[in-house]
Formats: sequence, C-alpha cells, structure tokens
Amino acid sequence: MSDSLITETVKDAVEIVKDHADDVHVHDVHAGDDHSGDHGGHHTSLGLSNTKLAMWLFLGSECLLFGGLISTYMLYRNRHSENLGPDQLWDIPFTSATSFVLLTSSLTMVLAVSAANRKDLRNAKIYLSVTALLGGLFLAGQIYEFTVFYREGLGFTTSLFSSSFFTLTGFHGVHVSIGIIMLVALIGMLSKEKVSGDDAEAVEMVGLYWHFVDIVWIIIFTVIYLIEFIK
Amino acid sequence: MAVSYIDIGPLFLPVLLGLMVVKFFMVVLYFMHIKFDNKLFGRLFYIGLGLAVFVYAAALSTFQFFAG
Amino acid sequence: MAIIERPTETPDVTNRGTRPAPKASTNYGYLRRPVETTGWRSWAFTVDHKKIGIMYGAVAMFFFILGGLEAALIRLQLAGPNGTILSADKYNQMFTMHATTMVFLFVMPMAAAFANYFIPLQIGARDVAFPRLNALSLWVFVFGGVFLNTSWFLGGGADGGWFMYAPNSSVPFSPTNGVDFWGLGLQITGIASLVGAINLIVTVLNMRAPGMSMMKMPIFTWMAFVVQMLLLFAIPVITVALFLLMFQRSFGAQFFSVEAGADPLLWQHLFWIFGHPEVYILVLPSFGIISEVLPVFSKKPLFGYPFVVFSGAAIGFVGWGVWAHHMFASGLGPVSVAVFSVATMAIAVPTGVKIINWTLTLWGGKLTFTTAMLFAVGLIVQFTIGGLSGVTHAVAPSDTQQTDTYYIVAHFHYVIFGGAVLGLFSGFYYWWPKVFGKLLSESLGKWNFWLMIAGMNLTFGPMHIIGLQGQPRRMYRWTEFRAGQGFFNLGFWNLVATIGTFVLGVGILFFLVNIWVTHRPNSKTPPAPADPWDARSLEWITSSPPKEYNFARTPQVSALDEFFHRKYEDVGEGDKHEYVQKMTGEEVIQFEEDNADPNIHLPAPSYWPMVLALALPVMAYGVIYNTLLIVAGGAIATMAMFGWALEPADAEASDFDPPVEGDETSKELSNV
Amino acid sequence: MTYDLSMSHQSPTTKMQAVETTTTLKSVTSSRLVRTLVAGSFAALLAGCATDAPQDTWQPKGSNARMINDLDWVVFSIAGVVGVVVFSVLAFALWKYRDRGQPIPEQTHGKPALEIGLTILPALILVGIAIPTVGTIMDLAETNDTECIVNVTGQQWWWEIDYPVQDGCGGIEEPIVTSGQMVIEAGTKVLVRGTSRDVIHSWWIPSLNGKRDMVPGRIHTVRLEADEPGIFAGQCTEFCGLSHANMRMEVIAMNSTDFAIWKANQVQDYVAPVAGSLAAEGESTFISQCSRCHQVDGLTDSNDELIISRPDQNVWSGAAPNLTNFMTRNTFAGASWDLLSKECRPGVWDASPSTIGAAYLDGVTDSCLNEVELREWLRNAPAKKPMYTDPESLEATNGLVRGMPYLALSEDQIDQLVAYLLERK
Repeated sequence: MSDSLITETVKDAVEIVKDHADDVHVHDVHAGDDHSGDHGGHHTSLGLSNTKLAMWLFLGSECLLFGGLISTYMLYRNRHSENLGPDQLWDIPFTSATSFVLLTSSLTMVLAVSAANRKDLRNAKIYLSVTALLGGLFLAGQIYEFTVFYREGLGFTTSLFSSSFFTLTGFHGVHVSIGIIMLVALIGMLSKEKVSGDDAEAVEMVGLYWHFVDIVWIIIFTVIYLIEFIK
Repeated sequence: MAVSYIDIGPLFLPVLLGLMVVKFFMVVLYFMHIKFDNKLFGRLFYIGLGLAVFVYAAALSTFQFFAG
Repeated sequence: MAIIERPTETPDVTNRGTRPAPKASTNYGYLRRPVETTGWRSWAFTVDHKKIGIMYGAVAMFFFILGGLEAALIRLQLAGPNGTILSADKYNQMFTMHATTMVFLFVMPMAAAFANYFIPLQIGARDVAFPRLNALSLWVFVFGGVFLNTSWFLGGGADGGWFMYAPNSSVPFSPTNGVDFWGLGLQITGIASLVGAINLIVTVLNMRAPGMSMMKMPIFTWMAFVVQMLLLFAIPVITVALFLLMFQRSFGAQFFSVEAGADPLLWQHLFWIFGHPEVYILVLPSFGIISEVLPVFSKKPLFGYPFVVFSGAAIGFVGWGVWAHHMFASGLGPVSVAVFSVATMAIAVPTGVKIINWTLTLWGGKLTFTTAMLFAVGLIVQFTIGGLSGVTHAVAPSDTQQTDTYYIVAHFHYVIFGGAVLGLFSGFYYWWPKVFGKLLSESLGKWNFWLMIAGMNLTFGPMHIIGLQGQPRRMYRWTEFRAGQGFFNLGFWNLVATIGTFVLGVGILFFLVNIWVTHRPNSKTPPAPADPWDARSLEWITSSPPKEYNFARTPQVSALDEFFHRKYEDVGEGDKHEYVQKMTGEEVIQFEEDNADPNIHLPAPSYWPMVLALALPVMAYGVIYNTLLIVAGGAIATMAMFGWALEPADAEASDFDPPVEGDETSKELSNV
Repeated sequence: MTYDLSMSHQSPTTKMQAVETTTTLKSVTSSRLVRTLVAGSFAALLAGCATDAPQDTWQPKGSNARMINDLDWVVFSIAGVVGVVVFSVLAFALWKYRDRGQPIPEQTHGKPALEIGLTILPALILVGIAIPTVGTIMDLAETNDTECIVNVTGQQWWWEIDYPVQDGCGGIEEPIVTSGQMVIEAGTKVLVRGTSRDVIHSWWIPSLNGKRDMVPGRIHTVRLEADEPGIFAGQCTEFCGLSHANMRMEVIAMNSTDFAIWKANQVQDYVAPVAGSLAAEGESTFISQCSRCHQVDGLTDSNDELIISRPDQNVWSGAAPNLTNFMTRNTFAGASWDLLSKECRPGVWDASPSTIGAAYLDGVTDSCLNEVELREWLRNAPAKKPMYTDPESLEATNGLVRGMPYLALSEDQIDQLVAYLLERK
C-alpha cells in the first residue's frame, strides 16, 4: 500500500519538477493536472467535491486517534488481576454476532448510497433506516456486553486493562452513536427536502463515515477479541 | 468466525491479521470507492493510515527494546 | 455546503444537486441572519476569511503579551539567587502557562492568522472552502484560550510543565484544577486547529485559481499547507493523550497510576509524537513568510523553489520519526536511542537545505533592507544558531548532559523565537499595508528589530552558558553554591538574561507603538501605495485592503511569481537578461478591475459557529465542576449543529435590513 | 579550588561584543561580522567562561563523562565551523549585493546540480557525526564491567541511597541506607540502579555521567566512575513538582581505606546519649516527634523495644530519610542545605583529593554545624522548602503528607533535637 503510494508520489514529484524546470512561465491552465478530476470543469481546481475531500482528510486524521487508543490497549492488555482478564470475560460468539450486525450495516449503507446516486430517494431512505437500525442493534449489544462485564466486576477503574478497554470500545461506541444520529438526521432532512446541497453527496458523506467506523471495528474485533486466543 | 475454532497452531496470528487486513481493504477499496474514485482521496487517507501504523508500531516497539 | 464563488452562468459541474436552493426564511428557525456590515456584529458573525484572520491575529497578539509578561516574571524571579518574587507554586504555574500560552495561544494562532488571511489571496480564491467552519475555528480557539486562562482565577494555573509528564500530572501530585483546565483547554484549541487544518487543506487543494498548479503556488501557501497536514495528523495524538489524562484525573481511570502497573512512558510517547511535529508546526509558517520576503527585497525569485517545497514536505514527514529524541534520558534502550539519534540528524539535512536556499536567494540579488527584510535575515542568523545547537543534542550522549538544562531552553528559544517569532514579525511589516492599507513606520520598525535582536541574544544567548555549566530548567530558584566562582559566574549570566528580557520587551513595545502611531485617529500616515514593495505574488493583484470578494475577477495564473511577470518583461537576448517594466502594480490591478467578473457570490454571516464554539467551554467547565453543565453544553452544541445544517450558506435578499433590491445581493456583496 | 584565569580571560570581552548590538542600519554588516566571529568561536568561548561551577558539564571527572565530553568537542567544533562558513557567506552576500543601483538581477530559479551538491554536503557531515555517536551510545550503555551496586530511589524531594548486601564495593555484609550523598570508592565502576516512589526524577552528576530518568515502576541503570577522590555535585533534572529546585545530591568518592572506614561506620551499633544530657532529652523528643517517619537504627523505646518507623503511614511516597548517621553527611533536606557552617564548608568541599576522604569522614562537629539553617528547618520545614502540607491538597493524598510537615516544635525541643542529632555519626 504505502509502497505504491511512495512510488506514485515520487513519480508525481519528478514530473512536477520537470514541468517546473522546463519553463516556469509556461502558460498552463490545466490546474492540478496531476490529478484532474472526473468531472472536469473549473469551479474547483481539482474538480473534486470540497466536502468529500474534507471527509477523507478527517478520516485520515481519525486513524491517528484510534491508533493511539489501540496502542494504549495493546500496551496494557495484560495488566489486570488474575481473574478479570480478557480470557475470562470475552464471549466470542456473542461479540461475533454483533460484529456481524455492524458489518452488515456497511452493506446496507452501500445500497443506500447507490440508491441515492440513482436518485431513488425512497429506497435510499429505507436502506438508511436499516443501517441505523443495525447500528443501534450493535450498540445495544455493546451496552449489554458492558453490563455483563460490569456485573462480573470489571469497572472502568478496575485495572489498566479495563480502563483502556472501555476507553477504546467506548470511543468506538460514541462514533457509532454519532453515526446513528447523522443517519436519522439525514433521513429526516431528506424527507423534508432540507439537505443544503446535493442529496446523493450527503448520503455518500455519511456513508464514508459509517464505513470508517465499521473498518475500525474490524481491527478492534481482531486485535482485542480474537487475538486473545493465541495464548 | 469459524476460523476461531479450528486449531491451526502458530499460523493463527498471521492468518487472523491477514484476514483483518483483507477485510479492511475490501471495505476501503470497494464500499468506500477508493478504487474507483479520484486517487487523491485514497492518498490522503493512506497518509494518515500509514503514519498511524508507523508511529504507533515504533512507539510500542520501544517498550519491547526497553533495556534499562 | 458553501461553494462560495460560482458565476451564475456556469452550469453546476457536479451534475448532482438540481433542486433550487431552499428559501432561507422557511428553513432555519427563528433567527434572522446577522447581515450587518458595520459594528461588532459585522465581526462577530463574519465568515470572511480576512476578518477572521485579523481577529485571529489580534487575539494571538493579546496572548503574546500575556505570555511575555509571564516570561518577565520568570526572569525576574531568576535574576538573582534565592528569588522571592514568586512562590515555588506560582513559579511552576508561570512556566507551564508561559509555554502553553506561547505555543498554543500565540505562535499557532498567529500562524493561523496569516494562513487564513493570505492563503485564499495567494491562490486567487474568494474565500476558504468552508467559511462557516473557518469562523468556528476562530471562536473555538478564542473561547478555548479564555477558558484555559480562567484557571488563574479558579485555583491557579496548571503546574506540571507544558509537557505535563505523568504521573506528576495526576491528582495526588497536582491537586488543584489547573491541570484539568490545561487538558480541556488544549482539547478545545485542538478542535480549532483540526477544523482549521481540514478547511485550509481543502482550500489549497481545491480552490486555486485557474493556472495555478501546485508548483506555481506561492511558497508561504506551500509551507502553510504542510503545516496543516502536520496538524491534521498530530492533533488526534495529543487528543488521545489528553483524554487519557482527563479520564485519569476526573473519572478515576488508571492510565498513569504506577501502583496499578501503568508505564509513565506511555504519556511521553503520545505527547512527543504530537510534540515533535508541533515544533515544525510552529516554525514552518515563518519559513514560508521569509521565503516570500527575501525574494521581494532581493528582486530575485526564491532560489531552488522546488527544493524549498520538497525540503518543507520532507521536514514534515521526517518530523514524525524523531519524537523520542525528547526522551533520550528517559530510559529507552540504547538501540532505540541510537535509531532516534540518527533519525534526528537526518532532519537537519532538509533544514540545512532551506538555509542554503535563502542564502543563495540573497546571492546576486539587489538587496534593500526594509524592516521586513531585516527580520527575515535575522531569522536566518538566529535560526541557524538554534539549528546548530540542535545538532549538538541530536547526539544522544551529549543530550544526556544537556537535556533539562538551560542549554535546551536557549536552543529552542533560538529556534522558536529566532525562527517562528522573527518570521511572524517579518510578515507583520511586509503584509501590514496589504491588510490595513497603511505602511508601518520604517524607523520605528528598525528600533523594533534591533531591540528585539539585542534583547533575544541577551536573554537566550547566556542560557547556553548557564545550561552547559549545569543549571537545570524549571527551578524556581538557584543558589550561589552551585553558581561557580569569579565575576562571570552563573549569577552574572542569569542577571544578563533578565536584563535581556526587558530589552526584548521594549523592542516589542516599539511594535505596539508603531501600530498606534500609524493608526491613531489623527495619524498623518498616508494610505499605502497598492504595491509598496514591488511584490511578486498573487495577493498583491488587488486593492489594499482587499475587497470582501478579494479579486475583481478571478486571476488567471501562468507563472510562479505571477505579479512580477505581469509587471516586468525580459527584453534581454540569449543568456543576457534585462528587465523592463511594462506595467506598474497599480496598472495591473486597474486592468483586473476593468475586467471585473459580473457576478460574485459570497456566503452570508452566521450565528451558529459562535454558538457551537460557546458550547465547548461550557462542557469543559462541566467536566471540572458539575456534570449538568456537560449536558447543557451538549444541548447547545446539538442545537447549533442542527441550526447550522439547516441554514443555507447564502442569505436571502429579504434577510437584509433594509432588504436588498433585486440582483444586487449577488453582485457587489455589500451584504456580507 | 583553582580558578583557571588563563581560560576565563579572553572570553568576557568577546562575549560582551557579542551581545552589544547596535541599532543603526549602517552597522548591519559590522555587527553581523562580530556575531559571525563569535559564533565561530562558540565552543571556545563557552569553555572560556568556565568558572568552576560545580555542575559544569564540560569538566569531566570520570570515564563516562569523559566519553561524552570527547564526543562533545567533535560535535561543537563541527557545528562551530559550519556556523562560521554559513555566517561568512551570508555576511558577504548581504554586503556585496546590497542595493547600489544595480539592474534587476536574472530571475533564476536555481541550479539543480548546485542544490543537490549542497544537500549531500550536510548529509555527509551528519554521517560523520552519526558514526561516533552510535559508538558512544553503545559504550555508555555497557554495565557488565561494574564492580559495585548502589540503589537510588527518588521521591519528593530527596534521594534515598542504599547499598545492598554484595561482594562488590569491597564487600557489604549488612545493608547500608543513607540519603542525599552517595559515597563510592574512586576508580571503581559503580552500577547505579534507580527507581522512584512517586513521580519521575532524574539522576544527574554532570562531572561523572549524563542524566538518567528514574521512573516509578521501572529500574534504570547508569554507570558512575570517579577518577579521583572528590565531591561531585548533582541535581534532580526531571521536573518533579513543587520543590524540584530543592532536590539535589552529591557523590563523594574516596580512596579504598577511607571507603572501608565509612562503610564500617555506617553499620556501627547505636550509641545512646549520656543519661541526663541535653541529647538524651533530644532522644525522647525524637521518639515522640520524629520516629514515626524517620528511622534511627538501634533506637529503642522505654520498653527496650526497637523502634521501627512507619513513613508509609504518614508520607505519600512512603519513605523518609534514615537519620542513623545523619551527621556523617554534610548536607540535609534533599541535599539542599549544608550541615557544615560557611566557615567549615571549604575545608571539606575544597580539600585536595588526598585529604578529602579524611575531611569528609570527620563529619559535622559541634563547632562546624550550620546551626542556623538546621534550626530553621526544624522550626518550620515547609517554610524553608515548599511542600504539600496544606489540608486542601492532603485530601487528594488520603491525608498523607508530601515532604516534612510543620511540627510546631518549641525552641527547647529544637535545642534538644539539635544536640541529639549532633551525635548521629
């Protein structure tokens, strides 16, 4: 991944320097030719949507946030009292089920985006509702799981393991909650035609966010739940 | 998920992480349209992802090399 | 969202939204839009990047003075042995808040002020990509800064040092609320930086004028762009650290409780993974500024523009791999130390490239020493000293003798004051006529410059000696027994440093006097000419100060240093170059205005950014004092976000008072 | 203590020139030239103004510090030369190309070959620095060759120093616990193993080695070796809270005979004060006022039972200095104040390497006691050294103090305690 990214970037850089060295006064009006957009036109220099650029930047930034929380957990995952560690607490079949629910919601999100792109707002709204519902289900599962852990004696302040576990999954849960609020608000705004700007794009933006929350869970589920089985 | 119940010994961790990476990029490339969209979106995201993997892996490894 | 400049005849190129824009009056509740063009409302609710930039600058300047006063108290305390001006407790608060204020509330927002004001102008845009988000950044920063400083009146400021090492930052060791204010305040200003970063990156990538490829962008915009990328990725790391700290202090989590098995080095890693890119966040904008100033006053393009760009980007990237050089003494293993030591030396290469390029820009030029130029040259000299002392502690074994002594204090003040602050001052003098339409006095400017240079060398120069002779930092007092003997002992140098502080202070006072002299009601300073410096870049191809809509028509760019090439023509033959002026700056601007765009569409002001920003400190007070406030703040934030989402970016004609007639709203924008 | 006049002479004048910056435009070049010169002789200057500050990092007195110092000279010289070259070129350009009415210069955007060359050059210089750096890092990390183990434990705001039972250090059969001052044998490689009981502290004896943070929950090691007998001053250098400035330490190196005497003295049996003396009253005052936190080994109560202090029940860090041999040290309260009076201090601190061991072993006598400051300390410790003893902050530590609280001792009690402490040798 990063390999091709580096070669690509270097290639671009070489071209840019070449272009620059050739003649700095050359009248080139094909702005940002290195990644001229699909849409052409000239009201943005790359022909890309501002909002979508912003969303991807935000998601890039979020990688560092979750990376920090995951690293904290990785450092502290073994620091707990004898009988309140992951091996005693995890209920893999249950968490697998809720994970599956969340992954499924990504699929319905894709369907919603594609419906919105076809301007099929009716179906888009239906799929968005299903997505929100599945998200809610996942969240309910997480809350249930937390209460089970709590009843077994694992509080937020019990150990380093518990603090970092609840912080990481809690942050993810908050992201899911925000996603659900965005989905519900979007459904409402679509119904009342109050989306300022483009409907399909709004759906796509929420979709990008939702998928990101989903892929973060893929990592969390693997490195926090499944990995404990190596021992 | 069935994978969890098959004993494949020392291969377990790499297989698990491999599957995680595959699934991760499936979602990013297809669901999030990185594969079809303008390359710039992907690059911006991958810079963040790459930096995160690099700095945190490096930081965690300094705890491993801790030698007093 | 806000597509801010769209000539009416241009079809919607994205081919998506075809529904007409919603009617404002029916869409966003009860509040009429704040459309005043004068008075405080025209500032408070503005979304104009120029007004926002000015406000960023003014607030940052206020915090600069505040941080300077804190520094003066610190130096007074240390002027002689066993200082008694401050108690140990107050002293610890003072150096913590001095650093925090200077880094987060002065240099960063001042750089944001320049970026906000000049990025759109330098790339030929009418505003940033998300004007309301821009206003949000400003107000979040302002309220965050005020929130942070209210700690002085509510039990005392933070006292753990700006690096706030765990576990000294935990409740038993710092029982007042100071650290809570610090953590939450930085969270809030972090939000401002993150939002601003996303906004400006999109602006640079997507809002450039036709013809302006990335490699034709003015160098300041490039450096500011790199800075925003650094912010984008560095802020979330400190966010994680601050959340862990908040959970530790306010909700009893264990992250830094050694009794529970915690490793205090976790905080150090998180803090410095953010903290090192932060250093480049502080200096790169100033590198950009002087890379604009040096060519203008050398009458020569920046030497090796692509090298300066790529070295800036390289500094940005390598800056992520060197954080542990702040931790050479903290007990990393020798392997880690060796790796980070070598990586740190590597970053000296791109930094050296910049100094070489600046020197070669001057080489063969036609140099005029205006105040802006003096500050730029001052930066090269002072920063080079800081850079060289930096190399001496990239060498990890030497660093174990130097770290946490005054030698380090000397080093980073040469880098941050000599680098960042002198660059900002260069920018003040260079762009003052652009922003305010008047030239600052050059003679007062020279007093300003020379006193600041003398002051900073008197203050920070002796600290090299003090540090190498073993005086640690962060000590509220020193004693004669460890000061050595003879006249030139540490006591002497401590006194010199204190005197230097006041010279420096007087120097900065001259800047404030200069502003006053230039702008006082009966000032005789005439309006500045449109192109006072014979400048080279795009921001000068418009009136000073620029109109709300920046450019009469969107400029077409064909060259790096576009403005220069519009004014001058090379009539030399072959290898011989001879430049004749074909147009004056005024004529270029006049030509643009004669061909003004028929329709200019700007976004309207909004209450929501400020309301949303206000919610954050309310929630933060809630974390410290009462959970109910968190709920209240959350409710305000939610309301603001919905109000925002439902409010169209542009105001309806009927919202204006008196209502604007016909098409005129989208013409001259008297409305914003 | 010798004061090296030959070195300190040339520097002050040059230095004064460096900081005198004129304020007219005309003098741009001249003042910059001066600064250039100064930057060039940067390294020499800094050495020149050495004034025998006890914590000078450039006067190594042991093998590790010398390793660092040797590297320092290489690096500072290279940095100095680079500085001279850069500033000379810059000064020349500023002077040569000032506006004298010349035509607008060629709008050249650079010469890639020159650029690449000038990029490779600094890279090569840095490679030259990097190689000896990595070598030195590895050499400094070496601890296999140490012959003596001493543990140090930082807490707010003093160092506890203890010698575990070992064959090293010439043999230690009974653990020794002291504070503030570490006594070692000159020429012996000592392995310092450090940790902390509360926040991060940093162990730093500049003339013997670089600093090393002592982190709670971890044990960090650092190697010390003194060439000759002497007193080597140091200070905690990681900000550790309120009284960070008042947390110091010394290493005292002595020859093997003196070191053996010191060791034997530290494990001597307790000698009770003569009955009826002021010191004997001091003993009972000590038992009632001090012994909850401060241990004096061998001290017994009225039932002849050994008194074991319980600082863990009173102090947040869980420790207080052991005072058994208080007067064998010559500093107190985190090595922040002298136990020796001003008159007697130089006799020990400035003694020659051959006599310093004996002078130190003499300890603090009645006539040499810095009574004023010791009394101030006993009268109101937090007033002398800021510590968290106010009720508001005690809440956060479950009522445990951080540092020594105000004990409201009467002047009589102070007299008694001073007399008692004077016998703790």
